[in-house]
Amino acid sequence: MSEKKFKNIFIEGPVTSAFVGESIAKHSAQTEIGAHSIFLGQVRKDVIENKTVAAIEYTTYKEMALEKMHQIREAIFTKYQLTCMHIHHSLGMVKAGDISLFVFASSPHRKAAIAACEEVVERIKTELPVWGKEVFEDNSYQWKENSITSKLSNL
Amino acid sequence: MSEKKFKNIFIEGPVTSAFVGESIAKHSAQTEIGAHSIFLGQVRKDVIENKTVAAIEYTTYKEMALEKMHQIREAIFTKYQLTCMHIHHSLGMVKAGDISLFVFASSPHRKAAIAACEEVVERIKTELPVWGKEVFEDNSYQWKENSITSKLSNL
Amino acid sequence: MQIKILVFGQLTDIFNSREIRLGVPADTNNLQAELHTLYPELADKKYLIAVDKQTISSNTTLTEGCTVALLPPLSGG
Amino acid sequence: MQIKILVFGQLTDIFNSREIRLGVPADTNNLQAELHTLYPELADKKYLIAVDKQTISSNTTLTEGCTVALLPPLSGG
Repeated sequence: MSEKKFKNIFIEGPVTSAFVGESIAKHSAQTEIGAHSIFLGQVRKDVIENKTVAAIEYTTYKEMALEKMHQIREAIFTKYQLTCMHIHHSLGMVKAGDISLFVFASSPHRKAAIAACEEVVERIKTELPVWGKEVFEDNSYQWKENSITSKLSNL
Repeated sequence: MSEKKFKNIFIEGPVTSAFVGESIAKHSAQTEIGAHSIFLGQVRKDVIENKTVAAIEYTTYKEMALEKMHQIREAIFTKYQLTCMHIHHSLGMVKAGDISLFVFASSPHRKAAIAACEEVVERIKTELPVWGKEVFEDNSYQWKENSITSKLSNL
Repeated sequence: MQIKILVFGQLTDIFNSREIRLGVPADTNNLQAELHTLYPELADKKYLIAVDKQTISSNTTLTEGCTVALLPPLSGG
Repeated sequence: MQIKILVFGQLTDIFNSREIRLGVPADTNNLQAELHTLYPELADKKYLIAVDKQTISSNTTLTEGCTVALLPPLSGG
């Protein structure tokens, strides 16, 4: 029952494109970086049984999610030669067309940045205790399920 | 000797972080998109035999590069389910810490966006007739060579 | 002598709450039996159990002060 | 009756130019021989030849109006 504080990855509402631009700009002083790999998850306006998704409302088990994210981060930094990695996930309402996930991996070389970014995205989708409620335009809703959910397990 | 005009990918000078942010913002109306994968190439301040890279000056064989890029784009759209893809490469001087390559692939699903972005970056590095001259702080220079260059061939 | 049970995602629709408290069951098997009696709909749902933020894969002893979480299929990102 | 020869990257240091013109050689083997005589340093360089924007992997006939390009190792991105 450690009370260790892990780095927060959650923000209220969408990730803005301006925030992404500013995050990129901050890296120009880190001149050992040769490659940035960025993943952005955008809320799709899916149509499900004639109802259109207006937004996804995200909730999390924050204490567990931040501890899990910390473990994922440590594993990725051990595996890949990264200069830095930044992760931001939305909580609350994110409208269709807006961004709910921002993963940003930077490395001297492209292969490490690309592979690390991809692996983190996969692990976030399959291991992070976050839930999305798809809210339709008529205010009804359904709970989203990512395709693979069995990987949530003890490390 | 076709006079067909291919889409231009070249810009003079660096890709700015604001430009990347604006490019992302433009996609919020495309609500079938669920995933963006972005690669940014940043000029490293490498130290080579005690000399520090201040900038890379890029030149190209433009007619051939745009035709090649068009072929790569067609192949990628055939192979992956993409909503759109945007590519920007710098020409002229790009200072260390600034961005010289911006690849942006968007798809309903993450796997297509990520794989397409990675493949395009690899093909740009190995097939596009572009040359970088590493200019050191003392104004001397050396010509950069990407590790794999043998893939430049007829399609 | 209670344990805290955190409820997430679609399971909150069954519990009408994000948190309940119960007298400490001996282990997670006992807890599940009790929950399925209290909330029959839960028995049809797919979910994992985490004890103190660690998901479990077999029956686990519970003690006072434990935090149990019920985790339905994930959908982050 | 000339062909245009475009020169790129580090090869521009040898040619001191990005473009030269020569009388039409019969084929790319003849062209290479002529270039290596005119620019001996070129013989030590690694480069590909493109004829009308297509890189070639074997000897290729040249005709008037052809554009030949000499492509040293790439370094874009």
